Amino acid sequence: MNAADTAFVLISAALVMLMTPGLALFYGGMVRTKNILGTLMHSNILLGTVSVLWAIVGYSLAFGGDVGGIIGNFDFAFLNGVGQTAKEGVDNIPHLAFMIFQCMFAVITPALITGAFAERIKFSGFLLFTALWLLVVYCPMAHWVWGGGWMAKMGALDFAGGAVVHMSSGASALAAVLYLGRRHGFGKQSFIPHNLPLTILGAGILWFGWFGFNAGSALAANGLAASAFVTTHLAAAAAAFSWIIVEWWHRGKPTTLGMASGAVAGLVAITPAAGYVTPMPAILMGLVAGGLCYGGVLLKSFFKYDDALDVVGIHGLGGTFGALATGLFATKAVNELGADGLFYGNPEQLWIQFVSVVATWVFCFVMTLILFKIVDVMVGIRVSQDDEIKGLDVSQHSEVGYQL
Amino acid sequence: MNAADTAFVLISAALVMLMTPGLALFYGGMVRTKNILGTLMHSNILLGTVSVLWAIVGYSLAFGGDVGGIIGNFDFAFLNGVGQTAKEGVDNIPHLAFMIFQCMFAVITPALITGAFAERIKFSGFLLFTALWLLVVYCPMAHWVWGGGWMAKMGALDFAGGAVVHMSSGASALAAVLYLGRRHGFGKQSFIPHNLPLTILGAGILWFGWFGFNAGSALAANGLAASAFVTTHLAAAAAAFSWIIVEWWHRGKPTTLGMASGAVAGLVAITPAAGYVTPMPAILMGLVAGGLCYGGVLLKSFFKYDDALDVVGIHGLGGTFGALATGLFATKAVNELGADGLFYGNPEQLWIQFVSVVATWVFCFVMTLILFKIVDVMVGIRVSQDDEIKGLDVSQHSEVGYQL
Amino acid sequence: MNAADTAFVLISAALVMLMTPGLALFYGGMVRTKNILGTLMHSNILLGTVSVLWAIVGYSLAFGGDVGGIIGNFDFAFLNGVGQTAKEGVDNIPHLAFMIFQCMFAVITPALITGAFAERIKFSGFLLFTALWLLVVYCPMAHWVWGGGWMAKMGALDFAGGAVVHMSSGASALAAVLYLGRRHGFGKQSFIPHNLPLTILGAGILWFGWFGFNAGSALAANGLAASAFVTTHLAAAAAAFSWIIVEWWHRGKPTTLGMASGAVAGLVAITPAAGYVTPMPAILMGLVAGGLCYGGVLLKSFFKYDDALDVVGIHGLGGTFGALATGLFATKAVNELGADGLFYGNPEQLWIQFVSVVATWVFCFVMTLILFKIVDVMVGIRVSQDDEIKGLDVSQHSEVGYQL
Amino acid sequence: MKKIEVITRPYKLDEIKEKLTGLGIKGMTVSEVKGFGRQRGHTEVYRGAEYQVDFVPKVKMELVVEDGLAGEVIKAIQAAAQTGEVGDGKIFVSTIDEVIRIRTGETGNAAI
Amino acid sequence: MKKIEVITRPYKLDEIKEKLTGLGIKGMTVSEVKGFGRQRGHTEVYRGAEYQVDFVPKVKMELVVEDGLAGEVIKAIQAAAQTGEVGDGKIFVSTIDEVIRIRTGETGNAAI
Amino acid sequence: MKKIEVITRPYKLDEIKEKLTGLGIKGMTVSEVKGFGRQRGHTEVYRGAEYQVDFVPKVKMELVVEDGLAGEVIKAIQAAAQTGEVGDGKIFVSTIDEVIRIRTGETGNAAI
Ligand SMILES: Nc1ncnc2c1ncn2[C@@H]1O[C@H](COP(=O)(O)OP(=O)(O)O)[C@@H](O)[C@H]1O
Ligand SMILES: Nc1ncnc2c1ncn2[C@@H]1O[C@H](COP(=O)(O)OP(=O)(O)O)[C@@H](O)[C@H]1O
Ligand SMILES: Nc1ncnc2c1ncn2[C@@H]1O[C@H](COP(=O)(O)OP(=O)(O)O)[C@@H](O)[C@H]1O
Repeated sequence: MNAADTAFVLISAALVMLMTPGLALFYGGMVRTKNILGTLMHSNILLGTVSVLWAIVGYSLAFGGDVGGIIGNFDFAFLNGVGQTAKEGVDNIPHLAFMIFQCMFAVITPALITGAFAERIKFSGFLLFTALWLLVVYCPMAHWVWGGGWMAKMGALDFAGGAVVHMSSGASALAAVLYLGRRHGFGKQSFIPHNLPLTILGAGILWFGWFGFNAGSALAANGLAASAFVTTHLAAAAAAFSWIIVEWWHRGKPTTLGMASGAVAGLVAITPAAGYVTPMPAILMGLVAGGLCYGGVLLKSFFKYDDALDVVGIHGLGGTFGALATGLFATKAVNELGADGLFYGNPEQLWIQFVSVVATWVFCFVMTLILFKIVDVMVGIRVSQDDEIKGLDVSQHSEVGYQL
Repeated sequence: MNAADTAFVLISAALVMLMTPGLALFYGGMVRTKNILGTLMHSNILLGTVSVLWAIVGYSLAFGGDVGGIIGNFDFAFLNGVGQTAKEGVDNIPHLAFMIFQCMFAVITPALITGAFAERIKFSGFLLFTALWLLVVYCPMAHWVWGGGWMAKMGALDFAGGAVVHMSSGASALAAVLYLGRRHGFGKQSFIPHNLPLTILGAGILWFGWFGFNAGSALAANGLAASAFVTTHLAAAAAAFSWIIVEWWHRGKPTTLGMASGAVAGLVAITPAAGYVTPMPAILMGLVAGGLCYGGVLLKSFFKYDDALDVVGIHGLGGTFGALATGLFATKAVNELGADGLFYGNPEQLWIQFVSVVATWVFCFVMTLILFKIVDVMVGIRVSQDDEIKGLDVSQHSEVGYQL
Repeated sequence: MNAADTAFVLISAALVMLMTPGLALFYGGMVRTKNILGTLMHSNILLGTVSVLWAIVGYSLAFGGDVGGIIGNFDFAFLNGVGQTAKEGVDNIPHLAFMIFQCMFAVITPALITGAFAERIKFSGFLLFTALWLLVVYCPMAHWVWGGGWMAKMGALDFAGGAVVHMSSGASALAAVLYLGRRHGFGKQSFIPHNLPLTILGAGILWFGWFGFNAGSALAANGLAASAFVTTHLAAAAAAFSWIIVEWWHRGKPTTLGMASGAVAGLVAITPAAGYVTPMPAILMGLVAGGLCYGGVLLKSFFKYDDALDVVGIHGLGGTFGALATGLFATKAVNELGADGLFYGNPEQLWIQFVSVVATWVFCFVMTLILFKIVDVMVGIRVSQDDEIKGLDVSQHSEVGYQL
Repeated sequence: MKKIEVITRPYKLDEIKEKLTGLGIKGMTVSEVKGFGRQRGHTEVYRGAEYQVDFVPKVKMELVVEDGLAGEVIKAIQAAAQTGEVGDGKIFVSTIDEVIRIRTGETGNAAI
Repeated sequence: MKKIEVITRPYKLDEIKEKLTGLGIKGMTVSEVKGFGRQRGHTEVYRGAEYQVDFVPKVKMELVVEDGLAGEVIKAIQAAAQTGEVGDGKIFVSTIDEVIRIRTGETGNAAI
Repeated sequence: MKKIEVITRPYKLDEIKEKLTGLGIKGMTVSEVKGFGRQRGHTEVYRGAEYQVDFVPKVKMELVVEDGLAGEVIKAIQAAAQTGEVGDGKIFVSTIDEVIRIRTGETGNAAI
């Protein structure tokens, strides 16, 4: 047990926790006034429900003893055996610290999806869906990659959650919007962000918290943490810049929403790679991610699916790109426990990454479709058109955001 | 001296510092537009005045050599003898680190009270009251519990401030609103929050900072800190959830303000217990706290006192519940320096906790009444009705919040 | 290499990173609605552009091998040789950690300047100016003071950036507004802050992040870090208080903007001194800084230059005062690697500080004038009057801030 | 038909509305406005710079009523809105040529 | 000249505007208002305290047109704004004595 | 009595107000509106999606004056508000049947 590593992981966990309220702002600023509270609620309430579920059974499903490479067992249910001493295999920090750090990841992942079905989901259905999703999508995914499941065994590299967090939420987002359909007025009315300063602030908080997310994933205050910190920052920086350059060229103006979106795209892309690549490839990944995800958000106008806040375009695409790029740029010089990528002489890694990408997309997409159907039948998943026009704040929560 | 613990305590102090601006937002969003700045000011200016007072004399009164179990002496006045080396009894971190960590607690405690007398207090009277309150209420309370005073000697458990911070502010809040009377229009006009996104953000920042508050109170980056971190998070999570469930049942809708309020209620309740209980009781405490404090805020409509932002209902009640529950769930298995509670075979602890609850309520309530009277006579404590209708922003500060 | 110090510096770097979004809010709240996004952009995009430039060449220019006391060489270009092991001379943390901590300083310094030319600068010109400014003003300054350049050799004390960060941005701000001219309507229309809660929040975030800035500059989690943390907090506290007292006396009301401005003034003033002075002089410095910078902001009405958000009055003046006061109050009792100031028997230190002040002002002022001229000729530096009336949000970014 | 425009203190809105519904008034339209008049405004100070703000927050209520109701309505409004202090506001009465209810196409008094 | 005031649902604004520009209408002025009428409002709940909000968000469009155009314009507006549900709103028509275009000083129909 | 409604550029408000107080005008009511007219709006772009915004921020000033004052007032407003660029706005004049000062109950010219 190491006090410095414990301090680092606990503070990192606090930083990751803050990402969820940050995400709430990031999303909240982009919806219309009448949905601001509903949108803030979608992210923040998961700090409540997911955390409790995680303690009761989720953590165990993800990190309990491996069952066939697929899922964890119930050894850690109710945090049984999760105490102040170290966990087997992570012997530098208290088991509780590891558990709570992972808890924050489990909270924010379904929160990411909420951007897709914003402005039209029924709150009770939403609660049920996210609870089920945690157990049957997130926990298995986390187990596969970080809990000793089949992806880990296959050698897939995912430092801080390119597959577990971003691709999984992106793929689920796509399924969700296909099931749910478009918002009333989509393509006819203008859906304009109602409070961009909130969004910009949210992006700033996300960036800040992401240091906990990625550097904290080193689980120690060492050179690797420093390296992951640096790649994270530089990828975000590069992507913020490249996004506005691309839109400047495409639409004639660089936008602040573009800057914020680009930063998030860069953070997403570097997440799987953060602890495996050196700084210059991180900048390159950021530059590409900014442009790529800009293209990604344009897809929805083209294919006419209503991914309200671009979860598919940014997290889905960005996460996929990051996972593949990890297969290109990873090097053992950064992280002995990692692997070399294509550019370091190991083409196989790219193939492994590719398999993990496909598996993640298929699994999360299909499972989410099924869950939406189940929830829809059980409690309903979309608000009535009347409630949608009134807005989620009034119709779902009996509140209004602003009385200025 | 231990560098890891020093890092942990300093960062924790920074986190606790951020709680005060966070609290300002939490409160600020709930008042009417015309009082937003006054409300932000009430919390934030205490970072100024209380910190300076603390350095000059407050810290010494709280943590200086014990005088009859009641108060500290002047040994540390002007931070004399408070340096880079360790304090006697807390030998792992610099004395300055301990002092400044405690300073942040001294700042936020009177800030909590400000929610009660929001929208009608005179700024000069407010400044005077909080300065006096720090010296004659907070410093003794801190001394009793953490400075080696009589409550400590009696064996009362208060890990991070159930009595010192939350009950003291709750009891003082009750005295304050009884003295001050209701706002103009109370019960007739609707007092609706003017900017709930600010409140939600504030709650998020509070939650984040509370990790510094509770885990930091371990004063070391060890298993106990991890344990306190976890109980804090889970209690907040459970209470956020239980509050909305209770209001869903009672009023037909789960609200975002309820989610935020519940989270704070859970954080309050776990504060005295954070370093003494295991995770499952923490969840239980959170579940109860959410429902209990929801009931607590309803009391004011019933008894017709105008506790504007529910300091009594949330901090007073939540703190009291937490203190008593500590007497139920505490276990030495978590913290050797603690004690066992009723459910671990030690009914006496519940009695000790009960005594500390009663003493805290009586002491803080009476002292605050006296201070309000003194301040009222000296400089006046309530604004004129005209100024109240204009709002504190214009009448006390010559500013307006928004020019959108 | 020390894990605790690594944890401390990495978290500190994250805190400093957050200051830039915090500064964006602080500034953003003070402009008129039509410029909110442009103002947020000015700070935040520098997280993108400056960070990338820093990694490519800026860090090397500042901290690479000394070339004549003036500038660093290209040894660290593209972060060549900047890895997970320690840097020569800073042997307790990974070189990457040191580099990224410094990166955050490089980002926020030009961001500070943006308050001066707010509401009228052309975005393309702004981007070019800040890029050039980083390379030819900031990197040399950082090298002189922290990279082993002539100021360091002379013995000038600047713990966390009184000269490098605050005076440099203040002096550059003055040059910028003299070159750029006043905003349309200056002195005739009222330029009233459009969203003070944002500004107050921004100030809170700045205060929080400043702990990383100043305490982190100890580059270790030790007694010195604790001391710098304390002096930082107390100076901010004292200045927040003294500013409102002075304006209360001068204009009849204490304002929340004054409280926030005072806090920032105190933080600025203590920055060069944080690791060299004891707490009581820190309080004194804060008290003086609050009053002094209040006077500083009045200068612009007197001399009729349009320093929109008072960069000269607060950062220029506050930084200068802080640098000189360091020459008064510094003591080796706090920091062996420092020096004694006038009040500790070493009048020469005050002279050294004075030289560093003059050199900084002259260098930054002249260079900025030249850069503005160059940029103006190349791409233009000020928007058309029509665009200025429309606001930067619509004219430069095709966005609007609020649709409430 | 008559259009009655009332400009008065925001916090009086609910009281007036209740009085009017008591008289059988079925509809009205309200907006936030800034008033300039005999009532003094306030001073604002930002970083030492003083601004005199002459405008005071007011609400404007517009209601269209049958000719016969106008007198009674005006009296009710005046009674409810009056505080006797400067700034109570004004009532403006003008003539409306035609009213159409969008939902049904009804016109005239039937549409109100 | 006639002033046509329309009070209707916010999300209908664009549709109505398009219809009107189709008729050759060159200008109009729009504001956000709160309407009280037959349409029910909603309930808000803050920390267990219930508030009944009777006001519903509406837009008010004001356009001044030549006398001859008024009938056609009103018809177009009604068609575009109608949903058939309570809350569609009203059209009020009144007489304008004079119009001046500030830019040119033109008056009367030429100024519209 | 006449009601004079002015729709013009927001930043002209203070200038016009000063001119009018110079003429002895004691009161007026101002609101923020969005104008649609010959003046072009602007484009907004959010994540690559372009929106054409036709509405331009304007202020509306309403003032009720004695019949005799109207001409002078209108001239003053036009002079102060004119820039000569498209978008200067309009002045609409209509007739008010009655004015009541809520505070005192005064009516007619005395109430203005
Ligand atoms: N001539 C006017 N035309 C339009 N609105 C007016 C006029 N005079 C007053 N008002 C409105 O009535 C409000 C109250 O007027 P004021 O002169 O302050 O008090 P009182 O109505 O008590 O005399 C003003 O704020 C303004 O909105
Ligand atoms: N008499 C009236 N005077 C002014 N505005 C009215 C009047 N009646 C209705 N309104 C406006 O029209 C809106 C719609 O009226 P409402 O009675 O709800 O539905 P409908 O027009 O379908 O009968 C109201 O919200 C209000 O703004
Ligand atoms: N017919 C009209 N009815 C109501 N408001 C109008 C009308 N025409 C113009 N306006 C208002 O006047 C403003 C200025 O009109 P615009 O045509 O842009 O310029 P100009 O007045 O210089 O010709 C518009 O934004 C609108 O608010």
